[in-house]
Amino acid sequence: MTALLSLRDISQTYVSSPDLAERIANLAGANYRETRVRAVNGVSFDVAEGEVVGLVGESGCGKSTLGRMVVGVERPASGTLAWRGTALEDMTQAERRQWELEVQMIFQDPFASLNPRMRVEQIVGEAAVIHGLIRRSERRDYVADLLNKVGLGADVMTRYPHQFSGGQRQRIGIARALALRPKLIVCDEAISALDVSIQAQVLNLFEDLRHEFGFAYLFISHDLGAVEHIADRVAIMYLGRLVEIGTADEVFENPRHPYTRALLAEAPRLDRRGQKFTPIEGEIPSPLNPPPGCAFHPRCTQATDACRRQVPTLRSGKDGRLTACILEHGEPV
Amino acid sequence: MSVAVDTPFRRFASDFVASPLAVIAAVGLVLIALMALFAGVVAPQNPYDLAQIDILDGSLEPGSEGFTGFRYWLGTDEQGRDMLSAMIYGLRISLFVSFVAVTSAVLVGMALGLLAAWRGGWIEGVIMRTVDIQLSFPALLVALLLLAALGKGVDKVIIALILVQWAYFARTVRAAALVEIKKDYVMAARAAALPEWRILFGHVLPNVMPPVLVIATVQVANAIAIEASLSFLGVGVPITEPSLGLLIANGFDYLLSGRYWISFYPGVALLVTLVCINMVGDHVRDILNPRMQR
Amino acid sequence: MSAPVLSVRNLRTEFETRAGTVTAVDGVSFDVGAGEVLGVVGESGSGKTITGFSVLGLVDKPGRIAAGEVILGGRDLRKLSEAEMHKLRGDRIAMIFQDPMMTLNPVLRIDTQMIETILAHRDVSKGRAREMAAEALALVGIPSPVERLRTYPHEMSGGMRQRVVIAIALMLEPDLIIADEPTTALDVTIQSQILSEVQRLLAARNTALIWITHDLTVVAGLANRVAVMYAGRIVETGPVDALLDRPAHPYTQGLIASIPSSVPRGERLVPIKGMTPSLINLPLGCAFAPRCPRASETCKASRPAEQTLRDGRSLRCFHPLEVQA
Amino acid sequence: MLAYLIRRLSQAILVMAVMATIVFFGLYAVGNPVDLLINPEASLAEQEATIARLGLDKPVHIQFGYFLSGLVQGDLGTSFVHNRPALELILSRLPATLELAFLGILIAIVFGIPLGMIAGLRPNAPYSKLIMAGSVVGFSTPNFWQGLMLIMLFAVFLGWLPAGGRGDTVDVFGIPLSFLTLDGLGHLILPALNVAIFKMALIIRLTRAGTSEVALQDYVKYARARGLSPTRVVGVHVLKNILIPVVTVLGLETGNVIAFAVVTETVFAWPGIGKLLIDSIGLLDRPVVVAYLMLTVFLFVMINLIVDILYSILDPRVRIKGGR
Amino acid sequence: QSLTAAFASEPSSVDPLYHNLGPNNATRKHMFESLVGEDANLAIVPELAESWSSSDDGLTWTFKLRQGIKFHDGGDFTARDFLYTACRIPNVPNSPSSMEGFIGTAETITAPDDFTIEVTTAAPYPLLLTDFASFGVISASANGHEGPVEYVKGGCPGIEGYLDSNAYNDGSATVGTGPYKFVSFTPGESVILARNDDYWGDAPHWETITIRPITNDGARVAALLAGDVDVIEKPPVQDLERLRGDERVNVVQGPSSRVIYLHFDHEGEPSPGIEGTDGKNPMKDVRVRKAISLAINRPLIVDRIMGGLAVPARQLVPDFMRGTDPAIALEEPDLEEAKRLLAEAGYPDGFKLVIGTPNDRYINDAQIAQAVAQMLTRAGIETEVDAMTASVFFSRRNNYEFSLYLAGWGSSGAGMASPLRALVASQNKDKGLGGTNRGRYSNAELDAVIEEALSTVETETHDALLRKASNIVVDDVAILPLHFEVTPWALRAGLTMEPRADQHTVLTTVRPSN
Ligand SMILES: Nc1ncnc2c1ncn2[C@@H]1O[C@H](COP(=O)(O)OP(=O)(O)OP(=O)(O)O)[C@@H](O)[C@H]1O
Ligand SMILES: Nc1ncnc2c1ncn2[C@@H]1O[C@H](COP(=O)(O)OP(=O)(O)OP(=O)(O)O)[C@@H](O)[C@H]1O
Ligand SMILES: [Mg+2]
Ligand SMILES: [Mg+2]
Repeated sequence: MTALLSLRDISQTYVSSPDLAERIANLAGANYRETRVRAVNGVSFDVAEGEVVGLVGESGCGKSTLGRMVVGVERPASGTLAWRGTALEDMTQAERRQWELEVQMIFQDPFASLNPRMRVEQIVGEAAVIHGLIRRSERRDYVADLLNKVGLGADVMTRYPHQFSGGQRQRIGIARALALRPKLIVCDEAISALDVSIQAQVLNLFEDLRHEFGFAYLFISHDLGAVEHIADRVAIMYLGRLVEIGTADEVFENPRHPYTRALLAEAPRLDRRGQKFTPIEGEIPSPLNPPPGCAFHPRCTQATDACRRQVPTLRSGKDGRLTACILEHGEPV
Repeated sequence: MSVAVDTPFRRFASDFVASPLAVIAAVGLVLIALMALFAGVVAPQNPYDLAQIDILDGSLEPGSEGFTGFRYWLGTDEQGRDMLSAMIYGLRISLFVSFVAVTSAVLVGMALGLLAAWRGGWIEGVIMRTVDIQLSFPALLVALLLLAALGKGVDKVIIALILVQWAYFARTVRAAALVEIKKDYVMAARAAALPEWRILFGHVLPNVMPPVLVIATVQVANAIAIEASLSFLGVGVPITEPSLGLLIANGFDYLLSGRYWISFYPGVALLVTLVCINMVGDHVRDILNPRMQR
Repeated sequence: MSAPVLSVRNLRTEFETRAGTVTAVDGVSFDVGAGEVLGVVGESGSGKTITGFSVLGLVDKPGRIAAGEVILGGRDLRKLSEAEMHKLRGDRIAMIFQDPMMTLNPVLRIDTQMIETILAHRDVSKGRAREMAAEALALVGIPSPVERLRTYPHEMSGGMRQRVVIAIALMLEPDLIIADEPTTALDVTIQSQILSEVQRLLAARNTALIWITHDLTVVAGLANRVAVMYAGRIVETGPVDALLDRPAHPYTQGLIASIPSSVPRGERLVPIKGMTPSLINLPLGCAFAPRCPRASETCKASRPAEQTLRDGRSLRCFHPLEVQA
Repeated sequence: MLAYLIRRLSQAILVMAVMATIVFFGLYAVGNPVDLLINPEASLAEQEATIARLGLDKPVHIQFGYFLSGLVQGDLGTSFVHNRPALELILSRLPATLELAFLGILIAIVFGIPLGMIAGLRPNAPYSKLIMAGSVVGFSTPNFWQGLMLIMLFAVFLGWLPAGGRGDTVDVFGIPLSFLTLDGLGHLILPALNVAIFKMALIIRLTRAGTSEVALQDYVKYARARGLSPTRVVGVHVLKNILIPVVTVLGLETGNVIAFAVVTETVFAWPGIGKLLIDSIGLLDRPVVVAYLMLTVFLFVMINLIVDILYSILDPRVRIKGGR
Repeated sequence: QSLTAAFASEPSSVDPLYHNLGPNNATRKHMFESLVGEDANLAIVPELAESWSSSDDGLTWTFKLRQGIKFHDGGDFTARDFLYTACRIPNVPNSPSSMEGFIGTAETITAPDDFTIEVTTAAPYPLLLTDFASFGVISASANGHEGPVEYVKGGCPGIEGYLDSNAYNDGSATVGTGPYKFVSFTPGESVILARNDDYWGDAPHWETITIRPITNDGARVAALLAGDVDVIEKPPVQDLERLRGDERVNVVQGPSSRVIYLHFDHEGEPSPGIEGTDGKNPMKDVRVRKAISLAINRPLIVDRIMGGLAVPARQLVPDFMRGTDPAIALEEPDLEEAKRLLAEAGYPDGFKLVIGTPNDRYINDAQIAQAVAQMLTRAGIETEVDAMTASVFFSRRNNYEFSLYLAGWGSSGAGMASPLRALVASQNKDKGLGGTNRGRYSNAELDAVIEEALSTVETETHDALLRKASNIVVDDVAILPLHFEVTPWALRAGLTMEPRADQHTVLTTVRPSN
């Protein structure tokens, strides 16, 4: 079976080049340079139908950028993104449309992700009508049905977003995604802004929907607990690159990459009392000028000279585990 | 966070009525607008129909009776024109000029501002540079030069005001739209592959309207004031269609003469109108600013 | 345990709003001893922050502290004049705010903000104050503190800023620090960095700490005692192990059950049903009753009084879960 | 910074070019200055001679060509009316206007900011409402009306201050300034006040809005939580932050100050460039109008430059880079 | 003592020959004198010339100069200076409105001796004295010319270049013979003059005089009331009533030679702005013009619009000037007759008309036009007012864009001849006639009378011809005089001054009133 979504060597670079005035200034000896942010750098992985892939990483490491490319609001600068085996470039109009509709997104901020000037019915039903999934006259019932699925009564249809609590809003966002009958839902920090008890409700809802419709999720989060709970496979990102990917059991029980290990060691857990916190020193470097070699080496306690020189690639080790660490694989040849 | 069942409009309305002063101003404004709109019906005479006025009734004091038995409640000017009627018609012209100018400026500015925010690139560059240029130039001066070049006339004043004001709106709309466009609901709309025009006009536009409306109210007041100043400098509306501003400017010649009413009442009318507009605008701004809500 | 550094008794803070009176803090009592870390947990809007502000006497206009005592070192802070409170704030009690991006004044340099704090409370020279500031920065692990002093907040990362704020809090060696969700906006790795600094510094100084958060897992790792707040009231307090391992209040239990890591993978979480109530015109009885699986008619009719359990816990509930004493 | 300067300057040149062209042809379209300049009793032959003397008989594009070639050599033309180089004429009037504008702004700032802060810190107090009501009136009434009222009150009825004109001046580096003499200052006060009232109303409103917003910011509460005195909190933490919007708007408004000086100068017979402009427009003295414009654009750009620099000093988060 | 006066408009220069403009000429009169002067009623009086005579053929004029007059720089005034003045007049660099016309008729000007001047003209020219009264005499030495001067029409030999007005504005060449010496000129701000203690005539009263331009009417009055200035010109007529009642103020007023008139489009067909006549130009019909004249109630305009500060007019110059016919009486307004005449001319239902007027040039100009429009509308001619700023108005008028326009004419001492040749004589560039006849009126009979009058030096005959011409104008309703402005001045109480018919504010006449 071909994967639903497959990413091969996807990169995204944001370039801001100097404008005319700055170029003239350069002639006069100033130094305005092009800035390049490599937000995502050669990322490859697949998402199979019905699979939940968790994507974990620090702030600014490129998770959202990756998510935006997957849903198609941004084009990758290089690499191939294939949907149901067809690469983006080769898609026909219809296939492209299908991809656009079949991948939907749920956002972090439940306040900003709903148009404050639209009623729930329109928020949820608008796109389905426009794309001809339903007729305008069917919208009411269609939306009512969706709202029921996400655990809201149909009576909320005429309200505006501000009349809901955060958890309810997130459900509306989910209903909106469901309305296009997606196959893959990208959840970009979809539960981070919610209270614990509400988080649990929403997580449960994700699970339920997955069982009911067979969705696949790309579940972006920095909450390791939630990822561990919901994901089948987990991908760890660091400064634009994947550093480790594997099944949830593998990664959480037996992390290979030093970064993953540090993450897990430091995550507070309910069962760790009087924990002695010993942090990874330093902070994630700026993607504007990433360090040479392995991006993690400045914070890595085990870093060697090789780490400072060579960029490790994501490779599978003897036991088939995929990591990007020179310590794990030895220097590449 | 209350989950009361009400609409944004109802909330707005209830917030609005909480300030009695603003309500008074709003009511005053509505009355003024109605008076201006139905000037032909409300005003005792048509001061610009030369057949209706008589120079024999010139410069009468408020409350005096003309030789045809007509009573001039606010007196007459030297042409024998009923000041009350002149004021109402002047109000009409002032409001008409400012309203048409601001509405057009809003439309132009909004379209260009949205375009700039959405498209970016060189389109944004061109539009925003033009806005900068426009804004770095004082409104009054632009209007003054324009009118010197175009000559007098209500239509020309309107053109001058549009030219002077569109940039404010373009800038505001672009700034607001840039914020809105970054919000996730726009991303959601794009993820749902909605057509661009629909995102722009259905989603972004309604959300940039509130600041635009607030500025618009202030700009209406501003337009009235600019127009008055232009008339004072002698390049505003023609004397045959005097706005309130022109009435005041003309009447200033009479201030020291004891015939205060020729300038005084239009002045009061202008002041009341502008204060009402500004008060309503201020209050709306306060309500719409979530940070001002406690 | 020695005499508490801070003792709060029956604190009530209200906000007058157009919709009605919001009782954000409703009869809250707790103690914190020297060297003790009290974790205050609760959902959003449960009154954690306002409790902190009430202790500092920083409740602003539509709000007021309606009743209660805040006793610090034997003095009731509510009886002090505003001038006396100025002296106290930042000196005896320090507060760390939630959002490291918003806490420091963006247009003033770090040194300005640190030195003004010192000069407000200590009669020292400017030069000496600068030295003290640099020492404080070094203490929280900021490299090259003397240079860092000259930077503006925006030139620092979030974690760095939060450490500056912690340095300011520690600088004058207060008796009590109130930390209001200081790591919520930060990443796991930065969070653990900060938590480790805090742990290190507290151990050395014996300062009392109130750690406000909604994250039970952090409390588990850091606190000695926990207070669980719901709708402006403390529903359960107790030593951290007892409270987390054997929650007595159904709400505490609900919170714990909601945490994903508390349930084996693949099993459904057990969320608390319903939503946080509006604080306007709360029902007469237990505020949690509408969401509580164990609620009875009594719960709706009257408010449960505080009862003390044997293992150092106190509780407000008519139908507590079985607790092995 | 360099790129910023280049951007600003090229913008200025563009505006100057566009404005000069529009105004040149615009004034040409309005009419022939000779109709106004020449004595009506002059015969038709004399009228033609004058037209030829002033070079107005040539087709307009040729006149424009002359203008451009003069421009390249730094010559903005000679006033039809005054027979003086237009630029020189304007520069001789500029100090008066700048003096007026700056004193006006100064008054506006000195009174506006404290009043605005008072109103912002205690928005519901009666005196705050009074301040705001005053600012609405100051904001709403046309400038010329305010000027006339000032004259009526202070000059005519009270007789405290002169009604117009510029008093004694003292030359400082060859620039006549009037605020250095008592008489000069007396003459300056009313016009400056006239310029100031509107700005003051604006600043009050801005400051109030800024204050009530800044006062709610975390960092203000945090400053209080550190035990700083209220004077320090308000005088440093709040003030510095509200100055940012105030400076921004003032930057945008500097141009307007000079423009409103047109009105003020008319009302108070203040011998500044505004009066010169009005008179020149009335007489279609094209070289002066065009030169005035080019100079004011240049002036605005300079002032805005200063404001931008000020802004970046006040707000360290802003770096002079974009200038957009 | 010093005196401060506020002018309504500013001189563009203190160069007496640079710009033939009201404020310039008024300012000039303080510092520079003419060969002959004009008294307050514009009658010719001796000034630099003690006496003069003309030859019997009317072609030669001889002036005897007053002796012992000194320029401000101490130099003696002689005939040479007059010749130099005549030389410079056509050669003032960049002059926007030169004085050339005032010496244009002189063929030769010679100085037989230092105190005699002889002028010859090609044809007899009665207005020479008026022309010579219109410009001030400058000092040849102060202009950098030493030695004798020879006047040759079209270019004086031996004089290379002429100073431009800037040399006067900075004071270096501003050297006259008048009662006041130049001190400083700050454009937009002031002209300051100091008493000439060596003045040949009556010693002036004020030690220094400051002239300030205050263009805004209200501000000017306020400045007077506030005590900033001692004299203001052109106080707005609206305020006069109050000013008269104010004990701090003394108002003086005097008739002026300025007539406010309406001019018809005598040529355009169709004429702009006229509707309802099937393209005909009703203004060409004398009955229509007569009807318009009858419809306008001049006394009412004077009373209501001008606040009494005007004299209703039917002729083009006021009675106290040359060439008026006292027999021409003011006509009674008669609406019925006006309507009848209109009907007779074929417009029983009237027509639509636009009247053009400036709104910032003459006292209450736009208001007068509105009153006229009101009156015409009552007579059945539905009239609209198109008011505009002077710059636009004059351009449009000179393009013949109005079928009826309002304007004003300030006559020189020439009296009736002045408006006749400018306003109603057929346009004729070569003869210098009809320069301001923008109604394009053309009447051969009238032209003949005017030309004859203009070549008759003998006073009686000259005046008789003018009277005849005036009658033709009135009978044909060629142009419609409305009223003569009365010029008011307001002074600080305790001061008085002599009002002048040319409306010039000459401050030497200001004196304490007792
Ligand atoms: N449009 C853009 N232009 C320039 N740089 C960008 C843009 N979008 C993102 N970046 C940069 O790319 C990097 C990755 O950003 P991204 O938002 O994907 O991170 P993230 O992992 O989602 O972080 P967070 O957890 O904070 O949401 C960041 O350094 C960001 O500053
Ligand atoms: N100025 C105010 N006016 C009215 N109500 C207020 C005001 N400030 C706070 N409240 C109310 O007081 C209650 C407690 O607020 P508080 O900020 O203490 O909550 P919290 O527990 O800190 O929540 P969070 O986790 O979201 O920070 C909330 O319900 C809030 O709505
Ligand atoms: Mg993100
Ligand atoms: Mg909080």
